[in-house]
Amino acid sequence: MEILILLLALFILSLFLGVELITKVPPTLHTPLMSGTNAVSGITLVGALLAAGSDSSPLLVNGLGFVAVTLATINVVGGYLVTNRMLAMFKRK
Amino acid sequence: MEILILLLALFILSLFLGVELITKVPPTLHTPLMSGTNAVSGITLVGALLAAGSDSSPLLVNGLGFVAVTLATINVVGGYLVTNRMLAMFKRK
Amino acid sequence: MNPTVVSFIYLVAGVLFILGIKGLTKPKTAVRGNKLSALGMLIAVIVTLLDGDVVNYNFIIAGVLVGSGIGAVMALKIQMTSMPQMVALLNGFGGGASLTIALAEYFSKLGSAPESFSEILTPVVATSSNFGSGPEGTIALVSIGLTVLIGALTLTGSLVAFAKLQELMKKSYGLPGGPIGNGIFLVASAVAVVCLVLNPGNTAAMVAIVGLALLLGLFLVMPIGGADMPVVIALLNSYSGIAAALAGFILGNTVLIVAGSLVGTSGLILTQIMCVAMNRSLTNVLFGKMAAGGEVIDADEIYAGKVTSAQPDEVAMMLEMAKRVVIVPGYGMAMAQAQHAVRELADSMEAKGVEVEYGIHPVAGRMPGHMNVLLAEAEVPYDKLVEMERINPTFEDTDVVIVIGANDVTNPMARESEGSPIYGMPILNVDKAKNVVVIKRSLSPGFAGLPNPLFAMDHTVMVYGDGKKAVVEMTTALNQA
Amino acid sequence: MNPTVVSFIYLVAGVLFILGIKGLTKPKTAVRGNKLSALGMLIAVIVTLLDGDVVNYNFIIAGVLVGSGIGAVMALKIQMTSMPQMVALLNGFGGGASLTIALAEYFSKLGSAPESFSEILTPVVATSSNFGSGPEGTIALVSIGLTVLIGALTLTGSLVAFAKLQELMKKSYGLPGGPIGNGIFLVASAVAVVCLVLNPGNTAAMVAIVGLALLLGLFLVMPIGGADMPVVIALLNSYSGIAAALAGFILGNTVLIVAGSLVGTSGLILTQIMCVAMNRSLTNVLFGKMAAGGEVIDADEIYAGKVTSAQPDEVAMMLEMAKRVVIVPGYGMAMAQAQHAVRELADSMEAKGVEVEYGIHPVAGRMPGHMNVLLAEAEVPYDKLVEMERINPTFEDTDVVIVIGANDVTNPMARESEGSPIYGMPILNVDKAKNVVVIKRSLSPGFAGLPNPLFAMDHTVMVYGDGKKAVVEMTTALNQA
Ligand SMILES: NC(=O)c1ccc[n+]([C@@H]2O[C@H](COP(=O)([O-])OP(=O)(O)OC[C@H]3O[C@@H](n4cnc5c(N)ncnc54)[C@H](OP(=O)(O)O)[C@@H]3O)[C@@H](O)[C@H]2O)c1
Ligand SMILES: NC(=O)c1ccc[n+]([C@@H]2O[C@H](COP(=O)([O-])OP(=O)(O)OC[C@H]3O[C@@H](n4cnc5c(N)ncnc54)[C@H](OP(=O)(O)O)[C@@H]3O)[C@@H](O)[C@H]2O)c1
Repeated sequence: MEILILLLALFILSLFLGVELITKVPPTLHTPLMSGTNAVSGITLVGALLAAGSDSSPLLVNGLGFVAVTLATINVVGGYLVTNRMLAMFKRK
Repeated sequence: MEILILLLALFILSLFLGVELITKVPPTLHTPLMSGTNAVSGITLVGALLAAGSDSSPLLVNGLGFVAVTLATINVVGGYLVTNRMLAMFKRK
Repeated sequence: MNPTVVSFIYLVAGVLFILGIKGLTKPKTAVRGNKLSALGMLIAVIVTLLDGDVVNYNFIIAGVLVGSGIGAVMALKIQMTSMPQMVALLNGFGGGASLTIALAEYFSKLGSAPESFSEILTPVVATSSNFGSGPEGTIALVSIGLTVLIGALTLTGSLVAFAKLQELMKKSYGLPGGPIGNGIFLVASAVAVVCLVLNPGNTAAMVAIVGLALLLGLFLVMPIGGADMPVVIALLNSYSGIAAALAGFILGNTVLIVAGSLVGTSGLILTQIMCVAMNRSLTNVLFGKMAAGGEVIDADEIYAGKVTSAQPDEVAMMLEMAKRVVIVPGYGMAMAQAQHAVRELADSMEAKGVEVEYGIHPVAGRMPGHMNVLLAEAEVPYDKLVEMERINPTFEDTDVVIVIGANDVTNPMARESEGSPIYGMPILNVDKAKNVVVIKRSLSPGFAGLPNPLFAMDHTVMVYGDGKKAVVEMTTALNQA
Repeated sequence: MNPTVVSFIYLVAGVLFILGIKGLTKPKTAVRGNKLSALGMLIAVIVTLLDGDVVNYNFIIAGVLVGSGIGAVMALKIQMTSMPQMVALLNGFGGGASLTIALAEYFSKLGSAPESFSEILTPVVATSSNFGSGPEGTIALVSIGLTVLIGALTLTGSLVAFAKLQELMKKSYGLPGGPIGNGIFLVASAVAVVCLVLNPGNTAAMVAIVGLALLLGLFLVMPIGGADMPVVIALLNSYSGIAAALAGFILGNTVLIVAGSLVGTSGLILTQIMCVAMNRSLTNVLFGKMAAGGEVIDADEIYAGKVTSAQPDEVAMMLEMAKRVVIVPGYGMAMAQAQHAVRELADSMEAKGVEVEYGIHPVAGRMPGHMNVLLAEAEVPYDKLVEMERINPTFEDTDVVIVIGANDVTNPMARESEGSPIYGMPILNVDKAKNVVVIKRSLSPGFAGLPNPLFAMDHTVMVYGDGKKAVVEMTTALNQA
């Protein structure tokens, strides 16, 4: 339970930090922000890897894991690349 | 060790949050910020209470605890009151 | 690997995500920020692969290869004008990933996975202790159920959003009963989650959750108008972030908590920014149609006999005389892919000594910052893109405003006519300028479906035609002058 | 109480501290923020008292009563002009508290506390296992040693800062050898910490740490000039924050970590802001005297025959004709307690239709925001206090600047004369105004010890005298005109 409180503390602090940081992002960068955070949410890939790579489990689990890895990878790779493409276009005079 | 990592995570996030918040404080409020954070640092009062109120321990410990409680309370009470006095003066036209 | 080291590396990945978002707070540091964030992802993935729990690399290698290929092709081929669709699609894939991960987790913990469809519906003997000891097992089950629900809903909801933005689906369909019908669906899926938690071996309940949530995603998003899709996407993205953070709680994984919270707050804040910029509540966006408006506004009455139109070369003469011109782009510029043409027109004007700026409304186009990305693609420097609050006071000193494919965001009814459905929405006050040129194909309304009195004003001229074509003609005329 | 509940309540206290600092980011929400922060403190204290480890309330009640009394009297009696001293003193008490807590912790874990002084120096048999099992014992010992060191150093350092600001101590004393002498002291105390860790029962080592650190605090701060005290205080405050956060690590206490980190970053950021505003590095503030300057600047040469002086009533005539006046206050306004008089002068001018603003340099006075607090006390609304970056471009359109008790922050040498010790420090460009009135008692220099060419300029007049008296006379003359 001690650990649960610490995780809760971490969660709350991350939310506060998120609010402070995101409200500082200028409107110009709102589209890259959307695609960028989309890529970050692909962190579920970590869970997908564990599912796809687990040992003895039935084929169904590995199959679902394969689908999960594929989808999460699209999310991550596509998200970061397209964000990078957009951001590279922003130039000061 | 797991717990130590979590505490470290909490520490790092608090530092990030601190930087974001403090840099947003306008120069007008820098003096109250100094006295206010001074009061917050009186949170060591928590430790002082444990030292002064511990049971069997020798008188020296309780005596040190008494001094600690006194000093920390001055810090806390003085800090919050003076900050409040200052802040109450700030008015918009 | 030593679990402390693993946890520590996950924490490093979390810090990299924070630095990534911090980088996005300034255009100068944004590219580096995005790279730091990607590095965080890479580190998290590598550490997971090395962590010992992963033994079977076949499926992983296959999935990563297929996924990277698809992702890279999508990211590099997509046109900047289609960015909203791209984000919708990626968001859908994210939802699909959450859904399948939670399903895999469920069946792997259950121990006996079904081999055929009829077997799926046969209950298995299992208790919550399969999922963890004591209350943790129950918590894990609840989180699996909720993740499946949110994931499935995000998957179909985002796909509908994609279809609407891509104009594959133009009409709106909803459940009979509207919000009530949706409510019944939601309650039904919640009941299925409860069944699953009470009887973890009841695979049929799991199938029911998946089915209900997939349908719910469809029905929730289908009635919502195309231009409101960004709100839906931001909201779904925020849900997926919160879901990831919850998963972090279960696994005691710091990086999931940090990354999930950042995504969650980002989605919520963007949603709120959009709602404020439209002066509508979130409930109104999701469940209401736009307010019906006191009286029906008759477009003919507003426009009849009062609209002046002009040819591009006439406009070019106006532009030549101007000292200061503001360009106000909208959704139509994206539709016409006119951003490069617009930049060239601005270049020509500047070559003639005209001062040119761009006035950007926060919800112009089909996602926040949409216009900024398009104009950045056309190499317009970002310090020329001026936000609404800062450009509005300058319209009085502006000789010509060129409105290209924008409509609702310039509609003076939002400021003046109290009964109007968009009343109170902050707009670009282009009507305060000395002359207004509006480029669009017809007098047809924008997303809000309202006539725009701006078009009928004395100092406004309409240039009918496709946005790109009209702008190119203006540039040619201006260069010859 | 259930330990989970206790941890949870500590977390709530931490959140209240965060909300408190968040409140301080806007003048409007600042009072509420401070109250939330105080509420957090109250909650943390109550929960500690109820937590079961506390059984002996006598010492606590005595300490809280005495401490509250002293704290309240100090807070309510102190004059706003003496705020820097007050902060220094409070900071010293904070350091003293850390010191005594760590000592109490040490002797209580040691088991056998000494009864007389000679006994204190007699080693006791003890190992690090008294302080925790395995590596945790060592970590706890290191942290006790460091807390004692930082606490003692903060105590004496802050007291010296107090004495300097209160002008009880005017001269500077340092260790022979300067930084090297201090370095030797620091190394010696570090060695004592190591001895303590290696042989926890060696109470003499603990006494050595205390003594060395107390002396180090004295010697570190005594050579530093009075006006640099705010930097020292901010830095010491930041150390005490970091020390609290470290203690949080040992105790696994979230509120200590959160509160400590907030205080730590606040101190560091304020330090950095001050250093940037003075264009000096932190090392220069702490160890250097101000740069010696290429050539010695001869004050007589600058001032000889070029300084014009005027009487308050002559200035009043100038003010009556002015359209726009900017008031630039400095340390001298605090010394003269002239803030109310200044507000009345501004009121009189405004009654005659003059536009009045205040130009506030980030390091005017003796702590960041010092001038803002004083003028707020005199009920000047805070939107009239304009920061350096925003007021500087307006001086060209300003008819009269009244400089009251400010000196270094207006010195044009900082902008123009490359050899000068303050070259590069951003200043208020008051010399760009049409007329400058400087109120001070003499031509003597400010903190930096430099002559100010501003005083010798053609469009500058000096009004010699105490700040308050001169301003009151101006107001009287203006009201009679
Ligand atoms: N951006 C966001 O994040 C966001 C979020 C939620 C809601 N919305 C909503 O989306 C709307 C955005 O406003 P807006 O002013 O940008 O767009 P709009 O009001 O939807 O108007 C777009 C205009 O572009 C014209 N157009 C279409 N294709 C064109 C072409 N090829 N060439 C020239 N013109 C063309 C259309 O007129 P013709 O058919 O006559 O050519 C139409 O009137 C607002 O109602 C806003 O509330 C935006
Ligand atoms: N605020 C901070 O946070 C901070 C931090 C670090 C360092 N500092 C340093 O502190 C200095 C602050 O600059 P400053 O311009 O405010 O002050 P200053 O340069 O120290 O000058 C103050 C002036 O006030 C005059 N004065 C003193 N008592 C007076 C009275 N009763 N009536 C009228 N005038 C009186 C003095 O001249 P007479 O003796 O001729 O009257 C003196 O020249 C800078 O050097 C800055 O770098 C400030």
